[in-house]
Amino acid sequence: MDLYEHQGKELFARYDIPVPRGIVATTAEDAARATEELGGRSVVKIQVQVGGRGKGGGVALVDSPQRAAEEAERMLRDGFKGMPVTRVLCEELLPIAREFYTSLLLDRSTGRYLALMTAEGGVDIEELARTRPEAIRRVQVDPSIGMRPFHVRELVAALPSESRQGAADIIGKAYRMLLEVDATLVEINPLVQLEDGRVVALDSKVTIDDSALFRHPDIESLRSAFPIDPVEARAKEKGLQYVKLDGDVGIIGNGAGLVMSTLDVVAQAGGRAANFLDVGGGASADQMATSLEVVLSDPAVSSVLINIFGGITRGDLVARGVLEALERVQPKVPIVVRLDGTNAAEGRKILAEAQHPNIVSAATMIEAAQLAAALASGVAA
Amino acid sequence: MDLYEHQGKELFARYDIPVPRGIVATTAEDAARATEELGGRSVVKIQVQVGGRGKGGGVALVDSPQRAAEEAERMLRDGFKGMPVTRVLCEELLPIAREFYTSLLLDRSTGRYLALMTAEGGVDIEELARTRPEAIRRVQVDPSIGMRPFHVRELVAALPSESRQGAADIIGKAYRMLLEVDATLVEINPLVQLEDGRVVALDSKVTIDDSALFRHPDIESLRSAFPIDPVEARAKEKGLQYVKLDGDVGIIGNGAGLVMSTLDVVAQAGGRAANFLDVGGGASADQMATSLEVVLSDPAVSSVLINIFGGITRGDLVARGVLEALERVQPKVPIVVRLDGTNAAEGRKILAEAQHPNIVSAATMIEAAQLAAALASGVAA
Amino acid sequence: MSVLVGRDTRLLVQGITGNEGTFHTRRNRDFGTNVVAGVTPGKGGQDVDGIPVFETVADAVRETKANTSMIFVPPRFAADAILEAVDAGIGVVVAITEGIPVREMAEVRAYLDGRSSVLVGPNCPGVISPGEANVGIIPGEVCTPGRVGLVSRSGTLVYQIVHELTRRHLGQSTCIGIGGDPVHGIGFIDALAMFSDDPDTEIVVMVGEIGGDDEERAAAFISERVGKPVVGYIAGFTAPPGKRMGHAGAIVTGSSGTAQAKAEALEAAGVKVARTPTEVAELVQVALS
Amino acid sequence: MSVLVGRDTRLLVQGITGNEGTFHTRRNRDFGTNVVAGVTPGKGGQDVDGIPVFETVADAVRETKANTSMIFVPPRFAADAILEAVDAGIGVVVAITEGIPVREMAEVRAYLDGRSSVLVGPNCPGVISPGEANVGIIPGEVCTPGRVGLVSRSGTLVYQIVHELTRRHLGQSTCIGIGGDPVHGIGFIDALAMFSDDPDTEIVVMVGEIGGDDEERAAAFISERVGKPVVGYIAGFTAPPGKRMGHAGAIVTGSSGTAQAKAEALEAAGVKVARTPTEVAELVQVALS
Repeated sequence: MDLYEHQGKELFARYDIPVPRGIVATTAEDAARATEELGGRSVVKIQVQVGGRGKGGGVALVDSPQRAAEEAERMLRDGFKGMPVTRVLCEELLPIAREFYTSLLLDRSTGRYLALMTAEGGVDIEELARTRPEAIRRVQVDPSIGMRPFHVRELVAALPSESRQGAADIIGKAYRMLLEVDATLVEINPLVQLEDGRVVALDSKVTIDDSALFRHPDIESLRSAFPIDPVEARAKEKGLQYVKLDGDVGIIGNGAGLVMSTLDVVAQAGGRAANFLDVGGGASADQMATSLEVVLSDPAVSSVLINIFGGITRGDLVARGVLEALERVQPKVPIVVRLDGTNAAEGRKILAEAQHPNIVSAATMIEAAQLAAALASGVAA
Repeated sequence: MDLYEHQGKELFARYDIPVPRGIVATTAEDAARATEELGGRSVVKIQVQVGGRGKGGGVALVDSPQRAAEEAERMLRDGFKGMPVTRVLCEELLPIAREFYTSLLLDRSTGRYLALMTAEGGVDIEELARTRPEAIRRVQVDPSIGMRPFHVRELVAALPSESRQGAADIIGKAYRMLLEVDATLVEINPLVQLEDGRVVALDSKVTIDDSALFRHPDIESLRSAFPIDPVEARAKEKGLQYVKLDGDVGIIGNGAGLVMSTLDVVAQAGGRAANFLDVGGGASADQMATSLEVVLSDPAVSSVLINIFGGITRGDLVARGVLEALERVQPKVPIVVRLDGTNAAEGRKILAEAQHPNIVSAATMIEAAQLAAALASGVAA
Repeated sequence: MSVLVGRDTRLLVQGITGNEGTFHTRRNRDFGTNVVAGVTPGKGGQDVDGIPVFETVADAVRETKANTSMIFVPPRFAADAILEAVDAGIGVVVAITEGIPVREMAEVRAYLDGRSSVLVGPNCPGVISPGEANVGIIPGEVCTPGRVGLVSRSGTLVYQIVHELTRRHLGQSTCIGIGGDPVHGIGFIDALAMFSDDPDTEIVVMVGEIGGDDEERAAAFISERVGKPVVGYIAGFTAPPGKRMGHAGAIVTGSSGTAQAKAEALEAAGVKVARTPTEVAELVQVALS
Repeated sequence: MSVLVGRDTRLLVQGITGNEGTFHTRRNRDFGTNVVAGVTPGKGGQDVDGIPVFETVADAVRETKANTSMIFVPPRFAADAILEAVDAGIGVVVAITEGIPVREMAEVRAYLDGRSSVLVGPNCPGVISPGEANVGIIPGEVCTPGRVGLVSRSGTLVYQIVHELTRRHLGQSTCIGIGGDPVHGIGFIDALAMFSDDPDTEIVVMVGEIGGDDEERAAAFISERVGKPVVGYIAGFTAPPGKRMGHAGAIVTGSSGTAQAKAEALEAAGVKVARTPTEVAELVQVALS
């Protein structure tokens, strides 16, 4: 779960990491009022979960509440890179002496935490890592000993000596926050030193581990601020892994790998998947039924492909779930079903006996993909 | 640093480990008043840092304030196993259903923490470990992961199922306390389950790591409650490692091993050491002078042996310190000096040139020990 | 022959009394796996179909000499269960549980460093050596003994691809699901090394997916160290960047972790990369003929 | 030949700018040790007698290829310094500092598990290979090259016994002070194993003291694994129970940890145990003649 900049900074503030004074605005009037409160000048920043705001018109320095209102109005109206924008952050303007970059993240290849620091601020860190890796200090932190003073010293040695104390202080706090809120990424870009010497987090990028949200209801609730597709919201509520895509073949499968593979095979058959939906391991009839409802609630869907290879998931329960769903929703589109694995024979038997007009059985995954793609494009309809 | 029972229990209470209600008394009258306050009955316990109180008359159940006063009077008057007793602990009497034993300690042979639990309470654990080791559950805790729920489950599986929850709760808290107060031992013997089901620490034995006392001034200050030899107190104040012994040859050396060896060699030469004193590594002239003052302040000392093999410690500084001390104190006893190692030649030269009447030089450690032993017994005087 | 699990496996099931735990314990035993014990705290002394249930793993190991553990406990207790198994000296720990917080897995992984226990998973389908032992949820009936070693991040792709192999009479020595979580136990490289050393594995199938760089690092390992033919498959060519595709670890971040890059890295290492699960079996058939 | 430190040692000194650090760095260098770098946080860029001082160990290793570290930093920062050295890949870490809290040393020791770095100390006099390198505070002038390996918990007893050996022309291959703290790096067993494998060590002197059971465990190791003669010495026969004799680890607890018990365990393992430091040298002389 990726947090907005202002949400990340609210966490920073809880951990005493210095951030600029800021006020969130959801209307142009609020932005003007916020700027007034910040002394008549501010920086207005679009709150989105994609990068490149600086170059893309997502950040504006304004010298009057009136200008703040104009910029906020534009941002809220136009969105950003195709994403809707529901809020902006107005922050005080600070006199910056130097800009740096720092981040803490979980490094999947080692299973350790990785801390990065460079004296070059506001950079594209991936780009810098490619072109001048020696400019970045990288320190691995073993979770068994945690972030120690020596790790911090190694990191801040990348900075001018007068900036080290302030940066060290922030790294220590950011690591504690990373652990306590179960973050997998805490990035501060830029980390700045002000003219008065203070070191401040000017931006925030925080990612929280979804698997740990159960112990952070306060963070989980921040999600309510996200603009979200209503179909995705429904799937989420039911505990289904659903991602909306652009095509017209609705996809349901069990297991992330099989579903991804199904999307690929449908594409090879000339179709375009309308979604990714993983019913998960040990799917019940009810989950299967809900999945079908979720997929069918997308008006773009012209055919559905259910591809199940049962391990924990049992074919008989899948078949019952499909039939249950067909009673609840009256589908207008064909549903191609391919069942294999645990209790698949029972499942196939249940479906065959039901003789539902919308159900088309397929023997193999490739055949199923071809059928579903063809049915969506009307060829086999 | 070993804490008294009541001091350990005060730490327990800070960590929410249940203990009986108790009041410390330093006079018979206080003990009576405390027992009054505890409902007219109590258990009166000698506060000493040696074991075997139960069998040795150090614990008395009393059914009236009058009896409490009598027992306290006896305890404070007679001492315990030759130790002076300055305080007793009066505690409420609790209805005990079962007795167990548990401890957490730093296991030096592995460098890990070791947790012990047995369903047999009030036992001599060393004795039980010898005779029926299978009655004790031993769980090693790696500091890199700390005390985990599974460790606790393994420990409490030693107990009847109805006692497990209460014991598990105490173990978790005791481990946190062990780490936070830098204890090397937390022993609860017995750990009891009351008739109402509650699990309570009926006794406490807590040892704090001396090297970590710098971060626990509150615990360090508990030392003021200890009866202590005034000479030891003086040495401690000067940062010297001093242990009072029974003999008449004062010993000063550098390095614990060399001093222990010197005690042994003096004993082999027929002498009896009056003390152990390690001036430590890198001893300065001032430390050396103080050491001599400390050793000479013991009236039993009839000769002094200074045995220095310099590594960090420099022979010239040692010699200067000896001469300085001789100016400050006017010793009536001979001082045998043996110097080797770093700057030993310079040191020997300084001493030779001083021609002080009390100083006797020795070429080897054995010769020095023989001389000092003989001088103490008057043979060579 | 086989790797990780086989005829010597003495299986302990942590979380044996839960629904899924009991269901798959029975299936594994019916397959022929030697299931010797279960553990569920608070239920020590009970049994599941005659399999004794213990209070702790240490007790179970002491009493039954279990050497392998399968973990079905709920996510918030699962990291503790893994540590318990490692501490009790279990050699192979197979964690099926999905949704363990990654911070806890980072701690587990650090603890495994320098210890001899091998962790498979979490969030994995387990390990099966057809004809010998099945530890996990891979449906045994789709497998057949043989000489193809298979390692996969995805569970259902194991089933799918094994199914395609078996249909073509290409039996398997061992199939390993390493799991789809960002921080996990053994990876492609460990599995490839085991298959390389296994005299009865003739060819290896490696099934990857988007996210991370496990496949890229495996490719480097293959070109340096693996003397046997390897067939690859990567799921997620059509996955859009920035979207987590079911598995916690399956996400294209910026320009890294794409299926395309992984396939190219494998091909550069001499691996034949299939475009569908069916093609995997076809390529294996070609390589062995 | 030698163990732990020798001609290949490239020494880094952590805490080089402190009084003791500077003093012993000079002495070690004067002895012939190749001192390549120092580290003192906040003083990176300075030098001590031409030895460059770095901000961090990682920097120093990168620039100077240091492979051994000697630690002189104050106790409350010393555990961090050891971890820093280990993390930077230093092979031999010699911690002289006395008074490191034992909880921190327990963490350090757990971190060392499974890693290749070797820790000597803390609260130790260091390691000297006469004629090759001196890392620590053992006065080099009392040593002479030869074939006696020495390992001791006590520092000053190293000096004393080496002095007795040298007087009798019994040179030393390497002398190791393992330190007097309850939780420390290498112990008697590790040192005995190294000396066993060192072709130029002919006999081993092992110097113990009261407290713990390191000597008893070493005795078991000697009877099982050490093919060379061993001469022992234990300090503290006259130490009363319950009193800490200077070293944090030197205490007789109840009936365990006595000098008597240790001497008996060693004698039972075939070790000749001397009663005075002088007798140690005499026994070595007898054993070698």
